[in-house]
Amino acid sequence: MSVMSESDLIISIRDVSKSFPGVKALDKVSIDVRRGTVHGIVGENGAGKSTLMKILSGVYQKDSGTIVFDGQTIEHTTALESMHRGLAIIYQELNLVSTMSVGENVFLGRFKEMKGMRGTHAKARELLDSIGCKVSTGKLVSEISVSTKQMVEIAKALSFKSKLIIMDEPSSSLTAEEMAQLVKIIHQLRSQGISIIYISHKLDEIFEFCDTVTVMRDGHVIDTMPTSEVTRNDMITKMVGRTIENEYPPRPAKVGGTLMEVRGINTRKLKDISFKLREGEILGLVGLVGAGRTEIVRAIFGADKAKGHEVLLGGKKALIRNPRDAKRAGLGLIPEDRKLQGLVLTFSVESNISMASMDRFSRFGFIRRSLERGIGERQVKALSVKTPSVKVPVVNLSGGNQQKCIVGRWLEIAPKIFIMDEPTKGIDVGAKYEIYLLMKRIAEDGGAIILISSELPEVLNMSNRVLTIFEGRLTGEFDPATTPVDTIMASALGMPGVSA
Amino acid sequence: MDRTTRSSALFGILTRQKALPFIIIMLVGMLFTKTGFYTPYNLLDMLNSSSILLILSFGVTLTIIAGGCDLSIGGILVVSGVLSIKLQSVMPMWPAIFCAIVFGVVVGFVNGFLVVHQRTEAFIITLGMGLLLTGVAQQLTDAHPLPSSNPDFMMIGNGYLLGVPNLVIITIVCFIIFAWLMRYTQFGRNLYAIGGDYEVARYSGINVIRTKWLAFVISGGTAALAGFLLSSKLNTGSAIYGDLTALVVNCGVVVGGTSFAGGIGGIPQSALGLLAFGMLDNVMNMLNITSYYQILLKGTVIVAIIWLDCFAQKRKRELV
Amino acid sequence: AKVKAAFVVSNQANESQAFSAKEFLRLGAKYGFEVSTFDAKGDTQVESQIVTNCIAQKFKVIFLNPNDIHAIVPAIMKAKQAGLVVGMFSSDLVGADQKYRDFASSSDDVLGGQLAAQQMIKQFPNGAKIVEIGGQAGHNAQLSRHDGFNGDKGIKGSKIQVLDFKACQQWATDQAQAIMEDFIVKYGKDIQGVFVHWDNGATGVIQAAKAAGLKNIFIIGVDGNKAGYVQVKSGDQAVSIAQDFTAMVDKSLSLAKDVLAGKKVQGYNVIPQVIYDKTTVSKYSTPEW
Amino acid sequence: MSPAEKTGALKSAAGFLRSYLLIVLIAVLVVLTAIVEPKFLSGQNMINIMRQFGPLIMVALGMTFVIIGGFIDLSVAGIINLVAVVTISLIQVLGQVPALIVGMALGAACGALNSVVILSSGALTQAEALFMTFGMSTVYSAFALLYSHGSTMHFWDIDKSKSVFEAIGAGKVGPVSVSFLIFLFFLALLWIFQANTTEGRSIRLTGGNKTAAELAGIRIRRSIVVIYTICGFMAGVGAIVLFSRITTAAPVIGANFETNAILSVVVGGTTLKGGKGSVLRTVTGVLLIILMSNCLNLLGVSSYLQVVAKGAILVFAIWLDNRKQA
Ligand SMILES: Nc1ncnc2c1ncn2[C@@H]1O[C@H](COP(=O)(O)OP(=O)(O)OP(=O)(O)O)[C@@H](O)[C@H]1O
Ligand SMILES: Nc1ncnc2c1ncn2[C@@H]1O[C@H](COP(=O)(O)OP(=O)(O)OP(=O)(O)O)[C@@H](O)[C@H]1O
Ligand SMILES: [Mg+2]
Ligand SMILES: [Mg+2]
Repeated sequence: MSVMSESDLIISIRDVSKSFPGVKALDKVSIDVRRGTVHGIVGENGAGKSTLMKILSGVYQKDSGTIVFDGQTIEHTTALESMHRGLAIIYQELNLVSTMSVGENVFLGRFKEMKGMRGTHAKARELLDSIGCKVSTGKLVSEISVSTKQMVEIAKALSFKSKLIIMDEPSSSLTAEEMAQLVKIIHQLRSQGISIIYISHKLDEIFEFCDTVTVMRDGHVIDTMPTSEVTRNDMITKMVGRTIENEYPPRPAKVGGTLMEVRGINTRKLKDISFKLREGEILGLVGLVGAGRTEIVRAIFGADKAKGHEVLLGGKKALIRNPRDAKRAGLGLIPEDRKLQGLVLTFSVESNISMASMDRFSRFGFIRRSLERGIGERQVKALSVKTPSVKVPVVNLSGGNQQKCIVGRWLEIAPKIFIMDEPTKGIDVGAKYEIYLLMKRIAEDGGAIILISSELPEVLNMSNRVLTIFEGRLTGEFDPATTPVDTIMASALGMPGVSA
Repeated sequence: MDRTTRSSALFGILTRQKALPFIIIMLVGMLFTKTGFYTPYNLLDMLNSSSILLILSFGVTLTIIAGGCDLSIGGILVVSGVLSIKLQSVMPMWPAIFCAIVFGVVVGFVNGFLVVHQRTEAFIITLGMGLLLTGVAQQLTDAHPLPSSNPDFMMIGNGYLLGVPNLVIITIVCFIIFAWLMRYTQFGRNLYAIGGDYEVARYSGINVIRTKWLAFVISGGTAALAGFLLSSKLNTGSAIYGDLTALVVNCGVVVGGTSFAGGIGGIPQSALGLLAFGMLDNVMNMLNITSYYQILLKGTVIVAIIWLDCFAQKRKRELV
Repeated sequence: AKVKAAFVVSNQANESQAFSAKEFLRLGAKYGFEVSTFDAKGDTQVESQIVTNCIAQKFKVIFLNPNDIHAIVPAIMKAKQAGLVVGMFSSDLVGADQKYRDFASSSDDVLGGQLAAQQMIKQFPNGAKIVEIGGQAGHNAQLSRHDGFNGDKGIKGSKIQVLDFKACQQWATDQAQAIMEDFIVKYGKDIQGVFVHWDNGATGVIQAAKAAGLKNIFIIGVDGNKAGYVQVKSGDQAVSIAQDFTAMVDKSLSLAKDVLAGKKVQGYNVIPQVIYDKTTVSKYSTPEW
Repeated sequence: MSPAEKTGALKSAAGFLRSYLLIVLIAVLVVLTAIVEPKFLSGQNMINIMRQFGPLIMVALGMTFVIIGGFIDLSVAGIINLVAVVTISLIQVLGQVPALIVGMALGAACGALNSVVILSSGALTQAEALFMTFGMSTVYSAFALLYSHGSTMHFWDIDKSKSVFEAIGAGKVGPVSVSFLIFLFFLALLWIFQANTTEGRSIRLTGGNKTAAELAGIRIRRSIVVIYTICGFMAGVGAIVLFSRITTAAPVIGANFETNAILSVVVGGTTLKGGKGSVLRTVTGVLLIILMSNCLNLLGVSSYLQVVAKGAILVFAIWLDNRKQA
């Protein structure tokens, strides 16, 4: 690295730190990216990758450190400034205005530059064609699929004549065909001398087209090296930093008879979903973002209107029209979006925990505070939620502790069937492990869990059985302990030739 | 844009736009009555009568599309009306009118500061602002109507150009300017983006604060313009002309199909919404419907249109 | 065939106007009119819309009781241009504007205020301290009554002293009551008389005085409606300056008939107001409104 | 003091001012008025304030629940119009107690109808409810006008006993007016309901986050029906207190009550975003609004300037309160 001259570098990050309340997201991170290269960044969830990128693009401000982009030191930047400087970013969370058309989203904020509506659509068409995306530019973003959205995002980033493009997990929801297109684009860009920072959890991609790779863990840079000089195993060790066995507890052992049977869920998106859930089992659902996993569990839980399907509990038909019915029938749901669907953020830890079990601490419709306090404190203790008191607003807690509050809410009423949609999203490794232990305990106590997670290792290691879903259809059923990962992934990607 | 999306956009307007079918029903229904509805005089008169509310709605639409709303327009309307007359005692007419409009712009600026910069709830803060301004107008006029003695001033709001009332022409000009602004300019499209998703707009490098702020300024200026025109039309300024105006206009905008959540809608929609109200008034008078039933009918129409709109959205959400 | 006539009221939720509308419908036929009534619902903008709408509907005659006698002028000019007969009802245009109307049939609100003042002076020849509570701030009747009461032919020059004056936001009884309550706190037993612009407002004033245990306050109201009539009869209210809307309607219709027949009519026609007080009230029958 | 300490002290002073802004404002107003016009503190005036509290506080208490639940109700003006004319006319027909009961039930029924209209359309946002209830208000007002033919009804029109209503309007128990006691009764009832019942909690949760509440098995639809019904019911009570106080009922009697009620709730510190707030806060909000006109009347401020002052203080209070929450 010492041989590189300054002008060789498109960006040079030195000792950048960033803290969020309760989390040190980045701790003295230093990375250099050379011009005209593809620089991969890998690291487990929460390592700080997205945070770093958002600092580069001006969404967050760094606490300390220096950033030199294209020879210029950047102190305090905004999204607009960094774009004009030639730094474009594809955010991990989709970043489109759903009420506007595809074309306008590509050139959001640059209507004038595009010389009006016609120019906007024409140029967007050109751009989308160049990356092989056929969606009509007049369509509203709210009407297109997640993977198409991803392609539109890519088009948007390309539309800036950028010197550096950051791609934060662009492939997480692309089909194989679209992925191939993306690889082609990346090669093209590199040959034009444009640099790319490429973040992904898919190590194959890193090895396929990244020149250099940086491994991050817990807010630190562990190592930066040319891809040609590392092996896959090396990289994984660096990423995780310890032996794999420690990360997940052993799966629950005893699986009993059928606890719940779901027959024929059909919605606009889902096609004829039927499966069984057994006592003491953790059942994983695997699929891409937007495959329909969440929709399946929401339909079961009565949160979405779905018609014609049946849910059998212990062999008997259960009538579940709304979440309340589901709760009474012995189901519990940890929704995928903690802030929007799970918590009432301004309310106290205690009332967030107690909100599903109001009948347990009330009599004749009157709340009995001492009982409620008891419930709150019991769950806080049982789950070791880190909070000064049960009275503080839940918004003040860290993500993991917030998640635990939702878990506690349902543990209090001890549902037989626990549906967990992304239960460890944004949760640190330690807390994750605790949640895994909890899951195991619930299963071993005769309950059952449906687990949805975008982290493949998590589903594979925790589940007794996984179902793969592709575009609203069940495409396979596997025992993760015995099936190779590739087979499961192929099924989840809807590849023909693989079926249960 | 290809043809299919264009025709589907048209279809979308027809299904989303609940005021349009309602207008068509009225137009068709009136064919079968023996009234003077279908006379050029009446049709122009109907437009003329709706003109002030239409102009007000254009400004308000901007704030609603940007994800806010403006309930202070009633107050701005009356104060600017009073000012445009009162100031004529110390300066010529056009400067007086100019000052009145500047006043509206200033109020809009303050609204924008409070709503956008200070992040207060637009609904409640502009409601309070409207109340305050009504008091200002009362104070300015000692609660007396203030007639203007300048015939030129009156002719602005009551004159004709080539047989078309000035107000109708001004409304059409405003319509074209605002529709153009919202559809064909950077500013307009940015407003849609801001109302659609504030954060995304921010990340995309749009100067969200300045843009949304400007929407309030324009709304204030438009309200002041409407206020001066109203005063000219009535040849009088008074504090009591704007009492229900703000709610009626905001309601008309929503009835037209502009979403109060922001990001969806447009000037043509708002125009249709308020035209529907204007036409309903006209039709009810033509049919000699008695006062109390008129009130009943109008309330029912408001509820029905918004109900249908919400219901259609619900059906769309729940489509299985 | 009957002549099409329109009666436009400023607000039909107001009972005097609702009553007038009824009278127009009842008496119209007698004079050969087919009367339709229109309601501006208290909105000045709507009021001028209705006038132009009446032009479109080809009415021959239009009777108008406007919210705002200035703001209606441009619309009246159009009606005049279109050849309609324009009669002002319960109000009149002022100054040069009067050329745009054919006639006005009205009890004079300025005169109403003056009559009230005279009653007050008659009661307190040696002077008294009183308060005045106005109707809806900015409403034409409120302004005229206030001006009449305080003007040259009113208490000006007399020994009556107005301690305080406050107008309401609407013609709302509870607002008059709240203002009176506050006046009582402020001036207490000093208040010897009250001029309140409308009898329904007087109802609130009476409640306030009763609740404070104040007796013998000399309360004058305007309208002579059922409330005023009953209150005067029961002695709660001293005087009501009564308007005769039936006579007013009758006069309007006959004037309109004359104008259509090409006769020359007097422009301003005052319908005399009568005074209800303890001694006179029993001479009159209970008003219908 | 060091500059840091100074700014710290300033900050905490500002913080204090913000958290207790309303109380501070009320105190300033009271002290100012008491100095200029000592009669402000007289027993007579205290009774006045109690009485003037009457109708508005009832409506505002009901409105508090709708706003805590994350919605809004513009229809209270219409409900007041309708309940007032119907109830007063029923005294003659049914006698006073049945009329009272029918009146309150009618208010509750109108409120429930609002919630049915809202829920059946699937409108779950405040904005949609805003305009729907605006329309409903017009509908109720129209029914009030049609029912009464636009005429005013007076107590003396009624041959039957109306002692109950007279007591509500002007009665006193010791020095305390009956309407104030009614207010205290409903305040206690609604406060217990809000703070101590599961339904009260459900309403707050619904206002805090509808989606989360529903997924946790809370009956948000029922909560929505409950808040609108309470609001309608309290508007009905407000109507009864109002017409009893002035001894007459006109079909336009409720004008502007919706704006004043919403302003008092929000000025009291209940946020329009929902989930937060309390009926106790609303009491301070109403107190401010009532005191404002009482004090300004006593200070001899013209009615026009009063509107300006009222508007300015409201805007200021809302802005400061908003900053506090930000
Ligand atoms: N706005 C925020 N407020 C508080 N904490 C945050 C915020 N954004 C991120 N964090 C925390 O910072 C840490 C780093 O998050 P970041 O999103 O950068 O991880 P990542 O490496 O991109 O993970 P992933 O692979 O899941 O995308 C996490 O612990 C996360 O919870
Ligand atoms: N085709 C689509 N169009 C618009 N939004 C979509 C689409 N697919 C998914 N979404 C959004 O993504 C969310 C999750 O989608 P869904 O439940 O279908 O898939 P999932 O497999 O659970 O995906 P995830 O991994 O994101 O949980 C939905 O709530 C929806 O808002
Ligand atoms: Mg990330
Ligand atoms: Mg999901």
